[in-house]
Amino acid sequence: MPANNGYKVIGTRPIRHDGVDKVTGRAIYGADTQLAGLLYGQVLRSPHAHARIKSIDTSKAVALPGVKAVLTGTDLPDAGDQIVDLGEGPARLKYLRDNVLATDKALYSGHPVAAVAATSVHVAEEALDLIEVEYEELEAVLDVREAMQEGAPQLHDDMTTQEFGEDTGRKSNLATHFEHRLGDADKAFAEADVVVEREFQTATVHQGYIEPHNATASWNADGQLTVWTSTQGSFTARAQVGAVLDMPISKIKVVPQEIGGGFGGKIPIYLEPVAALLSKASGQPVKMIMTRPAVFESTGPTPGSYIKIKMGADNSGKIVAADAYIAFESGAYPGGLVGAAAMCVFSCYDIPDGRIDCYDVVVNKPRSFAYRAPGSTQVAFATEHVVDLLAAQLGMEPLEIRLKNNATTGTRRIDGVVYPKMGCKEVLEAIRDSEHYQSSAPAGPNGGRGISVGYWFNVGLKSSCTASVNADGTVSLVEGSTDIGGTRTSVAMQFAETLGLQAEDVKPQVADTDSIGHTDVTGGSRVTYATGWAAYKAALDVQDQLCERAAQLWEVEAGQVEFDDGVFRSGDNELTFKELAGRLEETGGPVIGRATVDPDSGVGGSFAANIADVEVDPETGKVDILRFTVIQDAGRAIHPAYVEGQMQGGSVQGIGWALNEEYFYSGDGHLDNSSFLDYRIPTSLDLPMIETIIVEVPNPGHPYGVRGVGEANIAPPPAAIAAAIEDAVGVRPQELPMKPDRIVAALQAHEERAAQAAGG
Amino acid sequence: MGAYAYRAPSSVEEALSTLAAEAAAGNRAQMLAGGTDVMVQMRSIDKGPRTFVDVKHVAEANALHIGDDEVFIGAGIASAVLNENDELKSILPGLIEAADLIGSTQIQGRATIGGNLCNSSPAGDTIPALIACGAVCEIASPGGNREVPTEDFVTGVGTNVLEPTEFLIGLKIPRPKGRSSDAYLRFIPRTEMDIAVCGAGVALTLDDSGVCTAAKVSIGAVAITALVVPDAAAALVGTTVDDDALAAAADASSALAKPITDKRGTVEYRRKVVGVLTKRAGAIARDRALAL
Amino acid sequence: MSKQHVSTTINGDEVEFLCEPHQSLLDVLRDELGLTGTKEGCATGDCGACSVMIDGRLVCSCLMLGVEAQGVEVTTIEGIAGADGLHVIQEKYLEHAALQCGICTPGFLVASKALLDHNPNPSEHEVRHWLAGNLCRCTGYDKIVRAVLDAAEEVHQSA
Amino acid sequence: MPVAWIPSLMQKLTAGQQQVEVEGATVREVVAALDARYPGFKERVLDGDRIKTEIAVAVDGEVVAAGLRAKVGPQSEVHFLPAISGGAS
Repeated sequence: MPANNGYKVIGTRPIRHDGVDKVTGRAIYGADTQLAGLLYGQVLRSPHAHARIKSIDTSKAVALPGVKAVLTGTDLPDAGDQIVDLGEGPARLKYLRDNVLATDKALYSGHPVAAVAATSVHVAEEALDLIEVEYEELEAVLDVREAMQEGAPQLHDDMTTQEFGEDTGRKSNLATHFEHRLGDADKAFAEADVVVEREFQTATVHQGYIEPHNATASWNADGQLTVWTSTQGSFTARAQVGAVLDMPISKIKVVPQEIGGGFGGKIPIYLEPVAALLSKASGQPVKMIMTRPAVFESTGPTPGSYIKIKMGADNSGKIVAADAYIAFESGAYPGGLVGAAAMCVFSCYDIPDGRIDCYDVVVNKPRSFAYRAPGSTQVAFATEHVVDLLAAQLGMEPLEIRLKNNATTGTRRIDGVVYPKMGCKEVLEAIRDSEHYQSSAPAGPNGGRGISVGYWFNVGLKSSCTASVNADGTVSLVEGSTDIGGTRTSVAMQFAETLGLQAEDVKPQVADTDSIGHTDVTGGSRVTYATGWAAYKAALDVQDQLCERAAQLWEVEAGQVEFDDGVFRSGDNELTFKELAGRLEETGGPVIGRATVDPDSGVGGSFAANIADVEVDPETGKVDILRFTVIQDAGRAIHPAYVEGQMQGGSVQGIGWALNEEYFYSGDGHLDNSSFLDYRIPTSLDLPMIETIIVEVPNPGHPYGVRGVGEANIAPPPAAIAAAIEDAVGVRPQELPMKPDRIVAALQAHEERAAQAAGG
Repeated sequence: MGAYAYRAPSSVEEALSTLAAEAAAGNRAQMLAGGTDVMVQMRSIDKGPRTFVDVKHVAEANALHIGDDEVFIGAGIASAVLNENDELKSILPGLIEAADLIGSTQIQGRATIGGNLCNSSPAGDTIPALIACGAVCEIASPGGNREVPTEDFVTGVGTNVLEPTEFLIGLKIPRPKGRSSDAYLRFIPRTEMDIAVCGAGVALTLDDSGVCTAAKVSIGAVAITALVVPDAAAALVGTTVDDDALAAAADASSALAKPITDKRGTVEYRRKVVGVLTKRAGAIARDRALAL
Repeated sequence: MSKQHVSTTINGDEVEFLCEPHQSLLDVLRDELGLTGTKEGCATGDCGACSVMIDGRLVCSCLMLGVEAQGVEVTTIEGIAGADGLHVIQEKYLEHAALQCGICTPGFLVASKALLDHNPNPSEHEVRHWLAGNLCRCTGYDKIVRAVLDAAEEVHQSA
Repeated sequence: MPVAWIPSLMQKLTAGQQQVEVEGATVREVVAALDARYPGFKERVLDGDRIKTEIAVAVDGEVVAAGLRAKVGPQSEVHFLPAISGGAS
């Protein structure tokens, strides 16, 4: 028996099923979609961060030869203002629609205001230049704290602050305010022996997937719409397109093409309804692909933030109180990410008394969206710093204070939630036991080491699978989860394990919205967990049906057939899965297994931790990552190579966020670095190997113990690197990114303070 | 509205007559070397139609000579070709490392020193290196070839001395003699791919006792064009290029720099770091010369 | 606008096409020739997804005009595998799980092959330096670098 | 008896009470019981016959998809949380 806890397929590393297509260039991504008579669409975007649209004259564009259709925001159907529930959080329909094509106001530089379909991309671009838009420029506000000020330019004339179901009636950019309270924080702070408080800021950052957004739409004469797109969720895309176009979902088919990265940014729709209406207007299919600058200027970055953290501990090192003030930029329209931040801010610690005060604020930037453990990275950067300061004041090691206070089974978070079985302690112990932690910290005057821990709660939601048994004993597995990082294989492996098959015997396929039951987005680290669970249930369904078929062959009752390890048995009768699959024709024909899941218990959160070694060049402020380890609780690693891949990829996104990535706006609100040249994601040369340690604290809520691993890994890196920088050169930035000029400025200020102290 | 066109002349005469004909027809002509800047600009800030005149098929611009007194690098020679030339790397290490800094492996396969110079960006990496090693531009002109020192070539952000009917054939660099060497360093936030936040090129000559007898220092990305820093050179000449001399050179570079604050760095930061780079490049050039 | 006629060799086959003078080689490959394995991530030479080889040299096809392909040999991702199966570098990417979403993978494979053609025995640093122009947002590069080093090892041993 | 946790911003309805023991076998019954004791509660969290889209209900720490129909056990905790947009890999 292999060592994989008795599993034969789970824990192995088969070649992914879609691998050959992807290494030969044959896999079809959204932009590769080809249709006869295809037109090319382009979007005109606002050059202003905040402006009233007074008029749009498209007549010259319409007259240009080769132009087949021109649209503006008023061409979108107006279904009134209502709240639409799209399965991934609610949205106001007006906001959803206005983000697709602005009507009355442009709220960020890059906001779409018109669109064109033409016979070539070049003609479409030329047509954009002929559209005349008259703007009344308005003062823009780009910073979360400025936007909260009394008298700040107001983005939405009718926006009032919502406080947990109550409309306060206060007109403001402050869309939502809420609080969590546990116990008596004031009393606990008063009794604490040590109290530390610090302020933090983090920049707006982008998911930075390499594939630009795209959509191809064909509106048929019978009113049926087909949309081919790179999306994290075909059903969610269908629901959003239906809402914006005010049409029933039955009229829409979304075909999810291969997707070149998402990280949360390809849940919302942008081009899909525009391509659809251009197709309707022109009578031809229309393909639209965003330029890279458009991706940065107008698709979902994740919020910049202002955070204040106060924590208190007693002399034994027990953290007794915590207080967080978290203000997130939601971009042009309200968002929901600060709620997630609240669930993560103190999530690694067992703290009896505390409060969390949260603000969701609109600013003149693109509407922010989820980015891998959304909200968690910002707050981990802040909380982990304050925890390290408590440790320093108490004379404790950073790991020691964490192990003394780690959240565990039964811990009640400040937002009230009580943890089921969780792996925080195990992840921290894995730091302690690692070769990296036990090795000596980097030598030299400018080398340093830091550790940190972070959390993501993961989500469940709905998934569907169907499985057709083939006569040769293989199974065609159809699922609705778009595969961004190898989930076809991690889902197929769970199916194979259940039926005693090999991973290669299962042929997984991602289907369109007409061909599989509703499946929610590839997000929330949910696919291997929930769609894997659906595959497990579909396999059990196949197993039950095959037991009946074997019973028919052997002329016994179905209850007398047992299935174990890929073999059906009853008395002396025995048939392998493959043998029985070959005899389905004799017993009633095809067998199709099916399952849907909607897990609302046992989702199982995941903790991740880092050990980071850095070297700082104090003259230039450059930080080099010398060695980096990521540790994460996977519950059960289905395909360890892809679990490691998530951990490494998330870590490196965290490293980019830590050191260089930011939205850099000019004073008038124009994004100045909307390219991969100046929005600096890490290159291979910026990094060492990313060492991984998979911790497995099985999730009791899943048949195979799976915890999603897609997200928690992005939370700890900025904090670990900040701690390592402090260890190296004695300054610890409180603002992300910790870019070279900021490090040099901090070092100079530090020296000046030291000189003053010496002089005084 | 005009149209796009592409021409690939095979000689200087043909290229000059192509440029003249386009000018006479009222068309805009643009020389194309590696195209790595031209293509990007055509998609963003400079979309209008023009005739591309590809310098890569012009025989004279495709030459690479390493003579006893002079090195000639044709304007069409890709950086990757230079970097694969061990002799060139040994005699002009600073210039070749500057060329090697232009973009990725992919960019290196197309980008040229000549193109980097003609693009005339304040942050062009080869420009301070070319200035430091005394390179001269050989320009094809309707009236015959003319020569312009690289420090006089760039006139502003994206502008230079070339007339619409002229083009750069290549660069002539005096072959370093004796204990002479050079170095170029730039600072970027990442390790690859970025545009220089600031850069410094240093070329110097040492005598037998290790005393600097000649030096030239040029800095980039800290003003609208690359700057020559005479005070930095003066700080090195007559010394053994020791720490004090290097510190003085660094101060001279920082003092002359007139940077701006933008997405790549602040004024204060650039002023400081251009000094740091001057000091470090000077030490590398000194060590290289001492090793000769 | 008059289209220009170009004769070139793509993955060993002689190919002729018509293109606009300002059309990039990337657009020609994808839109005129149906070779959609070469991807566009930025169109400014910053991501490497469109990497191809021109006469054996690695370039970004987004930064080259289609007309410049006259008379050269172009190698795209579609030309890396042979009739007898995958190239060793493709096999190693699969074995090492060196791809996640896969959008950058064609560019990385072309760049990796160009590296091994140029330097069959690269160090980790040389691999990282060579591939710095290929951006990957999913993997953190670790498994890609390991796949390339392993492929080099295998090429080395069989040579 | 199940315990309902009242969000701090709604505690003016409950005179500062954070935890309230209420009868109920479903979220619907819990909300009805709370509204009976604290008039106006229902209006804050319900939109007609559904939980408001900006609010999520968690039973024993897990946000429930079944909304008002979700089962509540005798030892359960019911939390009212701000709804959040999901994360993604």
